[in-house]
Amino acid sequence: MTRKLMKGNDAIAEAAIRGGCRFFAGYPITPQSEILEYLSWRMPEVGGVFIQTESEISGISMVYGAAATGARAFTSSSGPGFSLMQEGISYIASAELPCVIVDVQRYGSGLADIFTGQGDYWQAVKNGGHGDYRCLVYAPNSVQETVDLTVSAFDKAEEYRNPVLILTDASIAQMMEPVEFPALKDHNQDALPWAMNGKGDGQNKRHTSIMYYNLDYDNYLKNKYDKIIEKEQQWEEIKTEDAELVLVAYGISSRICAEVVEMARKEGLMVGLIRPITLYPFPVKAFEKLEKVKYFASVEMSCLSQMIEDVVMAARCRPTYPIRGGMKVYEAEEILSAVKDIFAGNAKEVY
Amino acid sequence: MTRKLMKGNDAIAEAAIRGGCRFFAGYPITPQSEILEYLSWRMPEVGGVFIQTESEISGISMVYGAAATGARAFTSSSGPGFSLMQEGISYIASAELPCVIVDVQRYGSGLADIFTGQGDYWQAVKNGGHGDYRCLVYAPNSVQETVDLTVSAFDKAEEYRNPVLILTDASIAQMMEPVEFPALKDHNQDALPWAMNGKGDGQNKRHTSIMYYNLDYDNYLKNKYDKIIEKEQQWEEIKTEDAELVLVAYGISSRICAEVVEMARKEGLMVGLIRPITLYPFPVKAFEKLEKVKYFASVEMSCLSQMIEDVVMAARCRPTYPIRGGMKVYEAEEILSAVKDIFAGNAKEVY
Amino acid sequence: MNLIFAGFGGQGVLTAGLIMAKTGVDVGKNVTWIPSYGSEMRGGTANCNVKISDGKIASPFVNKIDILVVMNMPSLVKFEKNVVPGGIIITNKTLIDQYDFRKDIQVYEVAATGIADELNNPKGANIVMLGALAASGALFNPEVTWKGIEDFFLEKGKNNPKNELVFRKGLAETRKKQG
Amino acid sequence: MNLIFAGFGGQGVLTAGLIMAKTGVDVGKNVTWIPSYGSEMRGGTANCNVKISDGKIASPFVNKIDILVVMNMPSLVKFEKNVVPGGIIITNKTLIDQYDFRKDIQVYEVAATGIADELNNPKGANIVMLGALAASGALFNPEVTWKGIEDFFLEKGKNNPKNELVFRKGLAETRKKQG
Amino acid sequence: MKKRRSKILYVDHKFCPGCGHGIVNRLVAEVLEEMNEDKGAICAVAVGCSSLMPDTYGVDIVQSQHGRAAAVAVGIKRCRPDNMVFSYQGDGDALAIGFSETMYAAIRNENITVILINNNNFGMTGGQMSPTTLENQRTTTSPYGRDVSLTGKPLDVMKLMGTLDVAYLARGTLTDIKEITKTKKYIRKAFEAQKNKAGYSLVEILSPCPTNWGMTPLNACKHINQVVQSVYPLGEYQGGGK
Amino acid sequence: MKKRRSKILYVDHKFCPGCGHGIVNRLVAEVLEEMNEDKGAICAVAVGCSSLMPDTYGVDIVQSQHGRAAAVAVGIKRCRPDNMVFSYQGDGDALAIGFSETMYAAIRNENITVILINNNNFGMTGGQMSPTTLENQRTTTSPYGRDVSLTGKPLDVMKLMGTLDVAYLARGTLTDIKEITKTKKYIRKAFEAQKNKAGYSLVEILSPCPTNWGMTPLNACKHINQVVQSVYPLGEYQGGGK
Amino acid sequence: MEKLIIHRESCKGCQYCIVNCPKEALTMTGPINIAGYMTTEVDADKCITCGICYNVCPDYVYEILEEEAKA
Amino acid sequence: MEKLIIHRESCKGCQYCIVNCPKEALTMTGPINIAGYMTTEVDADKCITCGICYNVCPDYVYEILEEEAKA
Ligand SMILES: Cc1ncc(C[n+]2csc(CCOP(=O)(O)OP(=O)(O)O)c2C)c(N)n1
Ligand SMILES: Cc1ncc(C[n+]2csc(CCOP(=O)(O)OP(=O)(O)O)c2C)c(N)n1
Ligand code: SF4
Ligand code: SF4
Ligand code: SF4
Ligand code: SF4
Ligand code: SF4
Ligand code: SF4
Ligand SMILES: [Mg+2]
Ligand SMILES: [Mg+2]
Repeated sequence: MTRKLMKGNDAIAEAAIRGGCRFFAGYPITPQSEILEYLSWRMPEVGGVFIQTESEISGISMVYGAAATGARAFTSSSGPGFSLMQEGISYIASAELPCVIVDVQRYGSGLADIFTGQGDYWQAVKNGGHGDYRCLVYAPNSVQETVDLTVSAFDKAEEYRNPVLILTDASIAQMMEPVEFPALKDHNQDALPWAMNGKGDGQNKRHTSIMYYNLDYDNYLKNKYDKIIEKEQQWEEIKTEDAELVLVAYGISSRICAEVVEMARKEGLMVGLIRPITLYPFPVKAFEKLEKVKYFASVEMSCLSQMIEDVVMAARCRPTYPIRGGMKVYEAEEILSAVKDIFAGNAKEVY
Repeated sequence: MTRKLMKGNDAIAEAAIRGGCRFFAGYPITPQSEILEYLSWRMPEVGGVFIQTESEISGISMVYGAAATGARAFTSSSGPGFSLMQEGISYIASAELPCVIVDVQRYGSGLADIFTGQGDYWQAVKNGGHGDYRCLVYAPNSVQETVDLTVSAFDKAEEYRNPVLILTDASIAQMMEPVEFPALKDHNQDALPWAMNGKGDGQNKRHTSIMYYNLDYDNYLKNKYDKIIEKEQQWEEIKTEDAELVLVAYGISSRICAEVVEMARKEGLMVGLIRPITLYPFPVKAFEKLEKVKYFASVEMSCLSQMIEDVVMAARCRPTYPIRGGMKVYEAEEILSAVKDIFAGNAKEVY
Repeated sequence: MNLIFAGFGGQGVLTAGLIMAKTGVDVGKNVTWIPSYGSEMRGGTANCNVKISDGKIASPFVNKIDILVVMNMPSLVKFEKNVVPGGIIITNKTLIDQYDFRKDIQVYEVAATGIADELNNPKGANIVMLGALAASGALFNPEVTWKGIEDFFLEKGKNNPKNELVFRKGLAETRKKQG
Repeated sequence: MNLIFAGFGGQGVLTAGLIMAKTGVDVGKNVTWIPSYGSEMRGGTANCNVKISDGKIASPFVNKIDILVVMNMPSLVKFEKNVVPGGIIITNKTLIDQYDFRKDIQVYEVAATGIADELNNPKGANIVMLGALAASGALFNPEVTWKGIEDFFLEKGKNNPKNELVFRKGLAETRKKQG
Repeated sequence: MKKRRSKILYVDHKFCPGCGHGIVNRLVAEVLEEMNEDKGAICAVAVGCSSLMPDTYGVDIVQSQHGRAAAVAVGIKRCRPDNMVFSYQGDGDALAIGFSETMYAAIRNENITVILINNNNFGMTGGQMSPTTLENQRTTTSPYGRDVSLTGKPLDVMKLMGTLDVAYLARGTLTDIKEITKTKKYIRKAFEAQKNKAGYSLVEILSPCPTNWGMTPLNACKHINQVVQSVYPLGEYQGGGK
Repeated sequence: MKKRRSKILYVDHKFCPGCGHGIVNRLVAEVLEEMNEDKGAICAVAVGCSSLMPDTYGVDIVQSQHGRAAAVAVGIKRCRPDNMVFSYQGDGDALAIGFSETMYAAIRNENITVILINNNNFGMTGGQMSPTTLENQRTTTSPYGRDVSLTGKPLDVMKLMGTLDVAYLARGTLTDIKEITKTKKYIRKAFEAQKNKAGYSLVEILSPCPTNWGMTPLNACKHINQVVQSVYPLGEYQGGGK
Repeated sequence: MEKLIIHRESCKGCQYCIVNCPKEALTMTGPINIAGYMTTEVDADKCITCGICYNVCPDYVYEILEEEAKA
Repeated sequence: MEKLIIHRESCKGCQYCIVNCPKEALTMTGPINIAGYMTTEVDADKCITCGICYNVCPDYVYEILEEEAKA
């Protein structure tokens, strides 16, 4: 198979097609518009449906409808548009329907700016919508992983009948790397027992909050997500075996941190890296064997730090330091110097 | 002053008026529609503006515009509508404008049901909108406190130039208790230096994400919220001095827990209660002096538990047990029996 | 004092509870009133929980009922078991005729719907019930109770002289039975 | 090998970087390409970071530049300081005339804009730069470089014979100067 | 004329006495059965009193978010082009919060059918003002009567959509057997438009809401005939043909 | 005729060469100054190329969420009834995501002025299809030309709003001095309607977007004259008077 | 044989059938049902099984068993 | 005295002024500005200070110092 140099966004779009997705409805927003632009010609090519909707709300609503028919349905946005979808996501989750949603994070709140950021962590991981639900959240850190996780996202969404989010960032989405794609997969909506196609000669089907029909709703939901927590944690670890300080970072930050680990090791500092690949469920298992680690640091492109709370809990309240990025991509040297401050006991802030 | 028997929702509406609010724009949804119904006659009476908007999005947008002029602006909703406002809240926060937003929680995700619930905790406390911002979040547990916190919300919103949320629930909002109101307050928008009224003979004003103009944005924001964390924590504590197990609960749950504490004490169980009044900032200070407490339990009407993570961190990872409510309001006896399980070492789940 | 007022949707049980709660406030008590609030907006049964106390009230929800004011059969079936031993039930005899009440509670039966219809005040059945409640002496005496009712409707601008009629009748009928 | 391609918006620096990245893939290297992405969508300067390596590439961002391909003055000023000692700069002499370069780096100057205009291929200035880059021998040899360019445009269906002209000219002019 | 309850109406509904929803439920069910489309029908139901339907209405049914039923229906139809797909919505749902989704399905002339129950208020939430509330009508949020100088004039969706290229538009009511019969014909034509792949069809139905109008069912019908119809004239507005 | 740059235009803007936004910025500035309303003016600016304005346009200005500028303007106006309040929006902002907010400000006949720059695409995000994109027009999301059978016909806001009771509606363009002069007159009339508390006014301006149309500025103007105008006819649509 | 069945348990007493019956065959004189509503009664002699009551009833109370009698 | 000032640093070379000038007084012959755009030049003899160039320029390049010359 030949490797093709491709942008993260284009790779997401192609991977969705390969993963059997034949329905996209969404609205342009930088830095994810290439997903729409790509699918605007690619979907018709494979006989799928591409709709540029009048808004993100309409997009997530169409995805809801499409998902009800068993189609592998897909939409994407960035922060502001992702916010507008939260009600819809809550509905889809409550109706136990599968779908895949990409949030290409940009920096800041409100209008925000289009450069890379990681400030939508809570919105994705602590459900930005109302009520009790969770979404499986993938955080790729390369274009190839973006492809692999996108394909997996459609499978997992269907397996758990739950929305799956891909929380990426402007850097991973705009950068190009060589990638390989799996073969084109066809998807048979009619093989799914819950997929709507009219009642035919049987009982009619209903898609609404399962709360209305599931008498043991509370426990059912708890068990469902406990299973996901048990089975779906994914992470990468770099030099954690003998580390005294473990950095925790995902997405673009994790690539810079990988560089930091190398630099630190060269200077004799025992630094390692845990890179969550799933943000929900957070890979707490990765932390279980790290009994001897003294310090943790959460490295996020967020000025207020969000993931750090999950790190603190996973680290069972050992000292955990925020290393914040913000208006620009931080350089490895900056992080290294923050690391040295921690070793030297000079880091001011700790959880 | 005479005490008036009043519904939580009506009390919120009247308290807003007393607190100087003269602008409401919002959309009906059970169990908060009484707020609109009350203000539909009360606002005109005091010369204020009441707009029933075509949607929650329009409502929060009008609030944004009104806030820009220095008006004390207000909207309210319940879960699904609150989800739709997240983008707008993120904008208002990023532009550093004050406003007050009430979320009367109902139970469940998606369409949800109209009985009481506490599943919007994360959405309120871990910002359901995109990007880095926080909202001061009040959680009243009586109609009188609803009044007091509503009035305070308008003051604090203006003080910090930040949205303030009142996270209440269907029970506190639908129940009646006697209340007293403070005197009617007038509010002078023109006294606020940032309030828009046309540029006049000076420099024009801009309200947009402060990121664009604040060169030290990241630190500025960090400091702003650190100050709120330092100054604004509020809580109530009941019999915590000698407690071995401390329940943590807010809103309607906290009232039931207060009963549980009494029942437990009668049986000789050393149980106490911390009731967060502010959910953001979470009252970690309340936990600082509780060095001797062995167990904590987070009591929430949420089947997946949300606040518990804040409790775990505040308790520095001491054993913390979820006590979940769900499709119905739990009875004091049920909680008491869960408490006994914890003491007996029979509680299955622990953080 | 923990009360539940229960009945069909249109029978005015929420109002009856509210009037007693207001009366409680008027006499300087702490009070909570909370409606039952389910997913079905229309039809079905309705009820409210009322607590009236000298001390601070923790939970507004009533689990152990001191006084149950009940206007239809389904509600009686639902709530009777939660009445404390020695507690009180006021029932609407028009709709709850033959019923085998628990022996450890005190029951006051009044033909509320019938009396209200008779006196041409069909919406006043709940007031008849309050007459019976007053007669029982379990909460407020008749004067206080009536003043509460009167004030409630005056405040609403809905003064209906027939209310006193049905109240007095409820009171009298119940007293008569007590003998 | 860490490269930055920088210049004005319309000068094709993103494409030049992309072609080299693609060529890197073709010869079996690991590659990353990432555009600079700021808040100003229009006008201003543009650049991309390219890494080409045999090993795994961690961060796609280039801090220490091995090769800087720069087509206007502001970009040169911005990036020169980040070039490693012994590193290479390819500049567009048409727009960057007198400049006092650092002494510890190797500079190849080519009048890219001028040559492209001259040869009636005004959009080809970036290809001239790639000719100069090939001449420097710092990345790919001329054959590989040209094949990369040719394949890139063939794939896009935008085959322009003038591209070879400007490429060869850029190559030749640069070699000439090296003497 | 033998008549028995459609199988789609498999459980008693929970609408109030005299509510028009019950009649429209039946009309749609009968049209689907008569067209032999009941087995393939899929409904995107709104939030409003219509959200009582998933418990009682026997076709495949998706509970949409408030206001988004038309967009949900579009998502369904695009994936199931051969099934009859319709949304069933109230005036608040379709014309207040869902205005954009409603209009855009029409703008794109999506091949779906919209059944719009216009009862001039938000029924489900207790009778608040809706975009179609009449001038001076009292509701729980217009306690002194709707002041159109502040809240806008009653919204006429026929007028607005009449400017678009859609397949079929009609407005009916339910106030007596004659009107019910006409309304059923409109609904039939709307579904036929969809079957013929002619594009978007919408039937608006002026529907009594005795509960929130504070009227008996019979008076509610009188009110429609005497007042509501003059603001919202009945008839076919597009695609009526002969 | 002495002419010098309005003080409102206090810094050079960042629009592309030949972009109509620059001209409209000036027209609005001049109208406000000529009416002596510049000191009290407040603008709710959209997300789109217009969001470059807060850096360069010297009136009080609020950066609205994408699509919500009209609602933001309403919030402002209701609290500052004596100030001139306007929204400044692109076609995508006002007619795609913001369709509902745009229409509802008109439905309520809110006393604001809407300046709508229609360049037939989403300019800011790189030239995607918008609701006003012409049939067969190529954009980055309609690479083979807009297929109206799937995406709907180009949206004509004059037609839609023409069915409502609003104070003033007009459509102008910028393709030469004559049209610019007319457009300025429309803008003036719109603000005058607001000043007279007559209610809602909207001026739509067909505006060249050379960058995303892939044309020189002069060709972009020709394209408007030869093609765009035939789909979106110019003139006053409501409240024109004599 | 019966020509019309009244499923009284579904009736909500709205009286639409009463006013629409062309033969005045219906009256509000049936027993009160479990939901507490007054219900209807048919005068079978007057009824022509025209089906109008079926068609106007919001609660699907009527079932018509015969073809319409020709007038 | 000058009658028209060209603020060339703001010009983006769109040529609207060129085609709209009624007197063909403008040409695209000014120096290239710092942003890299071609700019315009006025033939003061032809110019009647009608202000049209001012009115069509999207970038506020022109300043007119005199009243329009009567034709
Ligand atoms: C996002 C959101 N906002 C508000 C509501 C509350 N709500 C439920 S139904 C409804 C209005 C129903 O009115 P209409 O659509 O006219 O239907 P009807 O009940 O009158 O048939 C409202 C406002 C909601 N469920 N979700
Ligand atoms: C909620 C949300 N969705 C999408 C975007 C991305 N976005 C920014 S501007 C824009 C469209 C701009 O088009 P238009 O309104 O026509 O203005 P123009 O740039 O063409 O002047 C879009 C889709 C956003 N900022 N926010
Ligand atoms: S509230 Fe109105 S619309 Fe809703 S069920 Fe009752 S009568 Fe029908
Ligand atoms: S993209 Fe188009 S609308 Fe935006 S500034 Fe450039 S020319 Fe103007
Ligand atoms: S079938 Fe016709 S005649 Fe018989 S009861 Fe019904 S409406 Fe009357
Ligand atoms: S129409 Fe139906 S519900 Fe109404 S009274 Fe007649 S039988 Fe009963
Ligand atoms: S003022 Fe008039 S005549 Fe003079 S250059 Fe400008 S357009 Fe031409
Ligand atoms: S119109 Fe203005 S920007 Fe365009 S060429 Fe003339 S002076 Fe330059
Ligand atoms: Mg309605
Ligand atoms: Mg546009």
